[in-house]
Amino acid sequence: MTWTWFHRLASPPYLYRTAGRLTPWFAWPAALLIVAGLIGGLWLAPPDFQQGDAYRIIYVHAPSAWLSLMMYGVMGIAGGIGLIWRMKAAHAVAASAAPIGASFALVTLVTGSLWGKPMWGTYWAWDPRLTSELFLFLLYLGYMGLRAAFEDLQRADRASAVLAVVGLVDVPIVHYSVVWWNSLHQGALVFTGRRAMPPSMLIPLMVMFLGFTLYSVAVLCMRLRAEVLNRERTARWVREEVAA
Amino acid sequence: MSEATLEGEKIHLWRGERHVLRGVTFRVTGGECLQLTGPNGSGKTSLLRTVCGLSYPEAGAIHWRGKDVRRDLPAFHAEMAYLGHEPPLKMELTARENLAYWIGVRRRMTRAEVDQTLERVGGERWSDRPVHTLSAGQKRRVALAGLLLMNVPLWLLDEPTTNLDVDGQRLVGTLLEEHLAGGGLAVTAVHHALLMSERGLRPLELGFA
Amino acid sequence: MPEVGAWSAPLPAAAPERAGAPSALGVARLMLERDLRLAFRKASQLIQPLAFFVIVTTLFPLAVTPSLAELRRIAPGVVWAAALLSSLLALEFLFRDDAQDGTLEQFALSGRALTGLLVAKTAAHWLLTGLPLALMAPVAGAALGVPEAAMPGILASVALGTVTLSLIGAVGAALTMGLRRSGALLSLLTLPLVIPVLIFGARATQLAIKGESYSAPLMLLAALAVLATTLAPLAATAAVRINLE
Amino acid sequence: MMKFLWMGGYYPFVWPSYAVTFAVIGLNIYWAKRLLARARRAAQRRVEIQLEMQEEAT
Repeated sequence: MTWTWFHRLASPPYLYRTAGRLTPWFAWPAALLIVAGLIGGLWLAPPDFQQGDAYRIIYVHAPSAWLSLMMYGVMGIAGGIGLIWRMKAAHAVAASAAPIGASFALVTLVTGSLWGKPMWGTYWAWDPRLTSELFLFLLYLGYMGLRAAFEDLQRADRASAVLAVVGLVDVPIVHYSVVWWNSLHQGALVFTGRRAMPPSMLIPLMVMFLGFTLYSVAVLCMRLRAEVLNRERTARWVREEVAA
Repeated sequence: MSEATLEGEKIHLWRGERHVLRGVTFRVTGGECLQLTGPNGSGKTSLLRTVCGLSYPEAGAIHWRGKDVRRDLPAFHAEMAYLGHEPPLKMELTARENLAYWIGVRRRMTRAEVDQTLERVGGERWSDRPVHTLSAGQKRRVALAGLLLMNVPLWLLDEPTTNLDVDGQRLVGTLLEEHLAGGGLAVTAVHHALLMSERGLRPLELGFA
Repeated sequence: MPEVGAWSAPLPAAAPERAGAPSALGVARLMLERDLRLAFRKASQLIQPLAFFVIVTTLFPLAVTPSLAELRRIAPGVVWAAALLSSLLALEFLFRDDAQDGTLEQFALSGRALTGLLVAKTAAHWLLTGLPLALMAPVAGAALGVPEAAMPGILASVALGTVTLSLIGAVGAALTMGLRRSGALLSLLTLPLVIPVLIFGARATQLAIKGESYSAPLMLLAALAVLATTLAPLAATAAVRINLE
Repeated sequence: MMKFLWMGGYYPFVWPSYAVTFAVIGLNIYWAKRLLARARRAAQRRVEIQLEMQEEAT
């Protein structure tokens, strides 16, 4: 196994150009998949026999929740790599991932409570998954707040990376403690979606998951390019890049 | 190779968008004092902080006794003393208590040793007063006592004479001379010339970044 | 004057415990003693978290109801939320003062393991806030109609829970030690991370009040404390080094 | 079509959910594009300033 790709990714101009070249390869399939998932989820999939058409919120709610988690993972792992190998490119990845993840954590909360209203009769019912999502959102806010509080970029990178790594260890603990807490206070307000889904419902969901994932990579690539450009303003390759 | 030498090799340091240290190279051996000169903002403090391992240079390395200090920072730290702009003292504690904790984590000291050192820096009368009641010059003298008590070969001093009267400045000069005469090394950042003999002094002028 | 002259002789290679150097345990004890002594010289900072805890817990009878039966029901939440906030209050100063006057830098450059020094400082923080809070919690509980039989449970759970709070809080304090107004940010960083402590701690308190066995949540609190003890000091060390850079 | 929009009576919950999600999807693209454009402009301005300084020097 060669590590050259790893070292090459650490080089800002290579990263900038690769991210630029990859963006359309993620963006267009993502657009197609999301449109297909929309048609499948809103039109082709039959209504749920318990929840009626309200369950269709899952096609945006669940992929958003997945993105918010995935982006946290990207942030934590990139932060860890940046701390251990002092790799600046990794910090740029972490910095780019945070706002994307935070925005989808917020989407998850909003769509979750919009789903909750018809199901539970209330917008907020301390469902364990939504509750942990709320803490995930707060962690994102803390991460971005910490990053913004430093004037020195290097210090911001490294300090927020420590927080991201600590969060990476803590998020599962928070989640399971919330689940445990919820099981004690029997509200019976858990989502009723633990039954096996029929393929007509499941396939659009899978398509949406894939579409959202590719989309997030595309947006990450775009943000990453901006981040790299801002960090490397004085470098010669940037001069050549913008002059061209 | 174990001779007491300190070498800096093409040290580059960036602070944000500023390229503060541009390939600084130096070498000091026992009995020598490297004097860093240059205008404000030329990187004297940055260089001292990089040498003692607080700042991480983008490129270049620091060698102590021929080995890269990054390979074993604790061992390097055990042999060096760094004094920054401000004396590192707790205001609520007395001079004696400050030394007991500050130096105490490094080595055990006898009471006589501490007394002797405090006397050396002219602090026998106020060593049991809380530091916040001391003048700036007296605080600086407590820091000098700490420097002596660390009993290490390498001194890194950032403006060691700040706030000191002429007597105090002479004291710093004498202490440095003795340190060098005993085979010690020093790197000092200075604005005003130190009151000491020129023997062993090696200037290093840092330019503007 | 210390005798000089033989500096060029090689020292025993990289031994942190050289001749004349105190042991690692001795260093930790020295650090603990220093922080305790400093705290007692600044008594107001010592009393503040405790006074805050008392005020917050007395707000509830005034705001909700003076009925002890009803207060007993919300007592676990009140005690734990108040303990969490009081513990946070003192955190801001855990590293800040030492960072500002340069003493932390000297400890980081002392050649001794910084992690050990930070653990000692965190232990001092727990002794100065966690332990007093644990002792005060049963008193506050009594004012909230908690039966006497529940007192050992409350004491044990708060004592154990605040260990984790101090350790995770130390990471947050180390991350924000160089920032000017960090109080709100520190809470935002720390609170989401310590949710499990709140959940298990409140559960133990609740079971104790009901007179049931609270050993399960207490075990979970202990597990959290063990995990935090092994991991948090490493993160705090990294954070301190970053902020000293 | 009306039946589709009606969503079995759940239209006040389903459509806002989709609206919020796709608004954020769009906003993320917009923000990223704006960020990149700004970064490029800032870099270009630097190049221009440098060129001017070179011209003045000669």
